[in-house]
Amino acid sequence: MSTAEGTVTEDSLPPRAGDPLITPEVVADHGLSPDEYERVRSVMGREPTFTELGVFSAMWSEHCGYKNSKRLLRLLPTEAPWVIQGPGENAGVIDVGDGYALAFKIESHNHPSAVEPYQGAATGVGGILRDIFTMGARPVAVLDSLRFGDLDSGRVRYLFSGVVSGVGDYGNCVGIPNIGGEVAFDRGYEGNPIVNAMCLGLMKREELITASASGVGNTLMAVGARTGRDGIHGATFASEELSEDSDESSRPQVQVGDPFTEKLLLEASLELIASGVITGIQDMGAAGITSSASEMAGRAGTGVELEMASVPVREEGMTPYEILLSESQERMLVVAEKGREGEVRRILEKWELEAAEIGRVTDDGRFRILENGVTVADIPALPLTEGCPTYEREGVESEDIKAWRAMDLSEHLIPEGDLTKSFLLLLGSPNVASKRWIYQQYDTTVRTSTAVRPGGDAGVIRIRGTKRAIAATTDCNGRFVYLEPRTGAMIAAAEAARNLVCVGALPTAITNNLNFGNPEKPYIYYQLREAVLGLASACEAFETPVTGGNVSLYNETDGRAIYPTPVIGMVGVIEDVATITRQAFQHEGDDIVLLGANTDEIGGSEYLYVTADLVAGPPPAVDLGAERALQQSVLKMIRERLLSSAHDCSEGGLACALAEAALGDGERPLGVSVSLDDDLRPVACLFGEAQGRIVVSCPPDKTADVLRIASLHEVPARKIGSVAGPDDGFDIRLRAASISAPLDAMAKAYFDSIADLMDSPSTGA
Amino acid sequence: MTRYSLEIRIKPRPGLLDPEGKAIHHALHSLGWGEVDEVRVGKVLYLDLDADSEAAAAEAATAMCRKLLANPVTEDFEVAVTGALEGAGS
Amino acid sequence: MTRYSLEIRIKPRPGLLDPEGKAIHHALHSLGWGEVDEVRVGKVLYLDLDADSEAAAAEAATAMCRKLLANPVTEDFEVAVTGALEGAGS
Amino acid sequence: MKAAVVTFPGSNGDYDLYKAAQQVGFETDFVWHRERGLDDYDLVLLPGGFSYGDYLRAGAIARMSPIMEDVVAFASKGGPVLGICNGFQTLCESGLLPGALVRNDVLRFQGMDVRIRVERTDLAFTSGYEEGQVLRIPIAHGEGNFEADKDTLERLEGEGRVVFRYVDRHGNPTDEANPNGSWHNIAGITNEAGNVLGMMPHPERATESILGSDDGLSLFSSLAASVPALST
Ligand SMILES: Nc1ncnc2c1ncn2[C@@H]1O[C@H](COP(=O)(O)OP(=O)(O)O)[C@@H](O)[C@H]1O
Ligand SMILES: [Mg+2]
Repeated sequence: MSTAEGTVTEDSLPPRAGDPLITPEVVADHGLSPDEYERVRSVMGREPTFTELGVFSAMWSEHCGYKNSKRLLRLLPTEAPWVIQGPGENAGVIDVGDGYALAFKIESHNHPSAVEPYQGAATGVGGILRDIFTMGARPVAVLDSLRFGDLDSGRVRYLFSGVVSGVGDYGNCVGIPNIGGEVAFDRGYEGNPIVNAMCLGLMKREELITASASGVGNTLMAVGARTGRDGIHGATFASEELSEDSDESSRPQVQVGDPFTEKLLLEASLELIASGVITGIQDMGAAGITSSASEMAGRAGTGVELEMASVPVREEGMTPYEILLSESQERMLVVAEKGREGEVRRILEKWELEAAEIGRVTDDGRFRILENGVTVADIPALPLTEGCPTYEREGVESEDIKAWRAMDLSEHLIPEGDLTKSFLLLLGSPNVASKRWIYQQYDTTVRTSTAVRPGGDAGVIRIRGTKRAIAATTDCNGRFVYLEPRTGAMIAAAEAARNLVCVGALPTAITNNLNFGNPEKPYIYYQLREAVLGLASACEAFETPVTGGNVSLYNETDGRAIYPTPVIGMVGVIEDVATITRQAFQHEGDDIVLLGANTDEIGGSEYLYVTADLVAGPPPAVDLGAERALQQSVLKMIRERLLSSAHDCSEGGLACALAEAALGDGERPLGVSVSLDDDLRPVACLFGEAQGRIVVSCPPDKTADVLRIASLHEVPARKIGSVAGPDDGFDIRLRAASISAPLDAMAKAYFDSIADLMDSPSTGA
Repeated sequence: MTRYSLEIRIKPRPGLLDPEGKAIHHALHSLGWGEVDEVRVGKVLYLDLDADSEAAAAEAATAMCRKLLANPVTEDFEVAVTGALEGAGS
Repeated sequence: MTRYSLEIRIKPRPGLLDPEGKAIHHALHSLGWGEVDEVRVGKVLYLDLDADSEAAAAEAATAMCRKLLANPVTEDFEVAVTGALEGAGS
Repeated sequence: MKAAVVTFPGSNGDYDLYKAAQQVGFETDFVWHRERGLDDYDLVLLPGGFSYGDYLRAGAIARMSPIMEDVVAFASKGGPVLGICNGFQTLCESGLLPGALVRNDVLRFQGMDVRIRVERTDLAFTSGYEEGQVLRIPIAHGEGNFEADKDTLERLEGEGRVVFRYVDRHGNPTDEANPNGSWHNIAGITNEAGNVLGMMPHPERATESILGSDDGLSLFSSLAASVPALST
C-alpha cells in the first residue's frame, strides 16, 4: 500500500528495524477499511509507520472511537442543573447534595469474559473502579449486569460461575461492596455472555479532577503495574465478532487482574490527587498508553512525547508497538507538575508501587513516541482522538423479528393445567428465582455503609455524616428490546426508575451500556438507533440525563447476534435515610395495594419462555407519563411514611412480585391473601408483565391516604388483599381461577433453584 | 487392571501475569532472599486411577485436563505417572 | 554461582479435609471418570535461585518453606531441584 | 483510652474498625505495617481485608511485617488484641492463636449474615453479652474454615476457648448454620490468657441498625468498659 496514490507530502519516518511492512492485509488485520486507511494517510500527510498504524487501529476502533454510535449518542439528553460532568470524561459526575458529588459509570467486558470468564469479569471490575477513582472519587459500590445462555449447558455454567467469582474476587479484595445488579439466562446469549460492571464513587465537590495533560513541560509518569504483552489489540478485538476460530491465535493474550495491586493503586491515586502534585490522571485501559496519553493531550489541546525505553516492562524485548497497545491492568498515567516527580514517587513507594518518568507534555499538539531517542511515531493528537470516521448507517427492521412480534399468542393465554404448578415453575425459573447464589459470593457489607443489600429493588449506600443516601440499579429486559427496540429501551429505563422509587429514591441520572450485535448489519443498526431513541425519550420524561456509558458492539457468535441489550444503570438520591423502604412485606395484617393497572399483555414474558419456549409477541406497552406519575406518587407515599413495603412488578408478573414480597430474604416469609376481580384471562393477570405497576403494603389505617395520593397523581390504585401470617399460605383468587401454595414450597423453588442447577459440573470444553 | 498414581501439574502460561507469584517473590525479597528470581505458582493434583496400562492412565489424565482441570486459555499442564500397584483395581 | 531451578510442592496434610480435591473428584465422576479414586490438591511453586551448590539451593528453599511458604499446621512440603545453569548468576 | 488499627497493604476493613472503635469512645489511630511501636495503645485491632491479596495463604505474608513483632509483644504483656477476619487469619499465622483458617468447604466466598452464639462472657471482649446470646453478624470471607490438629481442638474445647460458634436461629450449632465447614462450628477463639481474640464474623459491620444489625456493638463497648481497668 506504500505505493498507493494520494497526496503524501511529508517525508515518511524511516521504518523501524524488524517491523512488518504495511500491506493491505496488514491494514485489514488492524480492523481499518481501505477508506479509513486513506484517512490515516491524509491525516499524517504521509505513509504511517507500523507503530503508527497500530495506534490508529486502536484509537479508531469502535471501542475507542465510537465509529458507529457517536452520531446516535448525540441524541441522548445529557444536561441538568445537577450534572457536574457529562459524557466525555472517565465517568459522569452529579451533585447529590450536602457538598457531595457522585461519580458513576458502567463498562462492558463481554468479549474478554467469553474467552476467559474469570479474568474477563475480574478485569472488567478493575477497569470500572479505575474510571471512578481517577475522577478523585472513592469507589463506594459496585453493581454487575450479566447475561448468559440457559443453565442446562455445562459451558454456560462454566461461564456463569467463572464470571461471578471473577466479579466477586476482584471487588471483595479491593473492598468495594456489591449492592446489586441483574442476571438473565436466555438462549439469546448463548456463546456471547454479557458482563457489564458499574461503579459508584463519592467525593466532596471540590475534589473532582479531570483527565487532561495540561501544563507544557510537566512530566508524564507511568504508575502501578508493569507493562506486559497482555491484551495487545484488545480494543480492536472488542470490536469484532467472535467465531469458532477466534480461539488461540487471533485472540489477544488474556489480561490477568491483580486486585491487590488495584487496592494499592486506588489508595495511592487518591493520595496523589489530594496532594496536589499532579494535574491529571488517567487509567491505561483499552488501548493502554496509546489512548490514555493521546486522550489526555487531546482534551488539554497539548501534545505529548513518550520514551518507550523508560516504560517499566514485565517482559524483555517488547517493541514500541507492543508497549503502546498493551492492556496490562492496574496501570495509570499521571501528569506530575515539573519538579515534583520525587513527591509522586514517594507517595507510590509508601504503597509499594512503582512510578517511572516516561515523557512530558509538549506544546506542539503531537503524539510523539520515541524509542531510545529515535522517533517511531509522530501523529497529530487531535485528529487521532477526535478524527475517527463516524458512520450513520441505514437501519432496517428484520422481517423475522417482525413476524415473531406479530405472532398470535391467544392460545397461550389459556393456562396449561394447574395455575399453581405454573406459578411454582416460574418462581424457580433462574430468571425469576432469588439471585443469592450470586450475591452471596460478593462482599456487600464492607465499608459499613450498605443500607439495602442486593436482593431488593435497588441497592442503597448511605453518605456518612449526612442524612442522605444513594440508590442504584441496573436494568434491561433484552427480550422486550429484541421484539421492539424502542419500547424495550423505554421499559428498561422505566423499570430502573421504578426500582429506585421503591426504595425511596428520586431517579437522578443514567449511565448506560449499549450491548448490541454487528452494526454493519442493517437490522442491528435499526435496533441500535431505535433503542437510543427510546432511551432518549425516557430520559426526557423522567428528567434523568445520561452522564456517560459504554458501547459494546459486535456481540455475535458465528453470525448470531445477542438480543439488543441497552443496560440502564440509574442512580437516585434519598434525602433521609430514615425513609428507606424495602420490598418485603413487614407486618401481618397490613393492606396490600396495587398501583397501576393489570392488562392482558403476555408478549416477551418469562411465562412464555418457561411454558412454551417462546420469545414472541409485542412487549408490554409503556406510557412514560403514567410511569412518571407512578414514580412521583410512590415517592410521596414513602416520604410521608405511609408504606411498610414497595416492590415493582417485572419478570413473572404480579404473582411473582407478590411472592417476592412475601418471601423476603427467607428469614420470615409471610402469607398473602389477595383477590383480583379484573376482567382478564388468568394467565395475563397473574403472569403478564404489564408495565407501570408497583405493589405496596401499609397499615390499614394508612390505606386511605395511599389511595388518595395515588388518585391525586391519577395513578390507578386499589386494595387487593392483605398480608397474612407466617403460618398462613399464599393465596391469590381470581374470578374463575386461583393460586394457592404453601410458603415452604415457594421458598424452595425460589431460593434453591440456581444453586441446584449449579450443582452439576461445569465444563470449559 | 492396575492402579496408577498420577501427578498433574497445572501452571500459568508463560507471559501471563502471575500476581500470586509476584507477591510471594516480593515477600521473599523483603525477608532477605534477594537471590530468588521469578516465582510462579501453579497447582498440583495427586490422583489414583485404575487403568490397563501406564499409557492409558496418562491418556485419561490428559483428557481430564482438557475437559475440566486446566484452563486452556491461561494454563499449561503436565501429567506424570508416579507409581503403579498391580492388581489393585477396584 | 549457579542458577538453580526449583520446584516446591505444598500439599494438604493427610487427614485434613481437602474440599477442593473432593469437589474435583465429584466432578470427574459426574463426567464419567468413575475409575478415579481420591484426588488431593496442592500448590506448586516454580522459582529460580542463585546458589553455590545444589545442596545450598535446596537448603535455602527449605528455609523459605519453614519461614513462609508452608503452614506447618495444615501443609507438608517437598523441595526438588530441577535444573541448573552454570555461571548464570547475577 | 487509645486503640490502634494496624493496617497492611490490602487491608480493607481498617476504616470500618476505626469507626467502630471511635463510636464507643476510643481515641483511634491507624498504624501502618512498617511503623513500629504499640506502647502508647491500650487496644490493638487487626482489621479484615486481603492483606497482600491473600496470596499464598490469607495472613501469611502480613504476619512477616515489622509491626507484628510489636503485636506479639503487646499481647504477651496481656494487652487486648482483636483480629477480625483477615486479622484472625494473621493471628493464627503468627502463632498468637492456634490452628489455621483454610478454604471454605463450599469453595466459594461467603458473604451473608450469620448467627453466632456467645460462649463466654468473662472476657474483656464479651462482658457486655449474655452467655448463650445469639447475635446476627455479617461474614465475608473465602478462607474461614477453622482447622487444627485433634489435640489442639480438644484443648480449645476443654479449656473453653471457643468464644463464638455458628448457630441457627434457635441457637443450635447445626451443619446448615455453619457457613464454611469450621470444626465444631467455630467462629472465634481466644488464647490461653484470654486477651487475644480472633473471629471470622465482622462485629464492626453490625454496629448500627441501618446496617441491618447492631449486635456487634456490645463487643466494642465491652472493650471500652474493660480496657481502662486492664491498663491500670
Ligand atoms: N449479578 C448480580 N449481582 C448482584 N446482585 C444481583 C445480581 N443479579 C441480581 N441481583 C439482585 O437480585 C435482586 C433481584 O434481581 P432482579 O430480579 O433483576 O430485580 P428487579 O426485577 O427488581 O430488577 C436485585 O436486588 C438484584 O440487585
Ligand atoms: Mg424490581
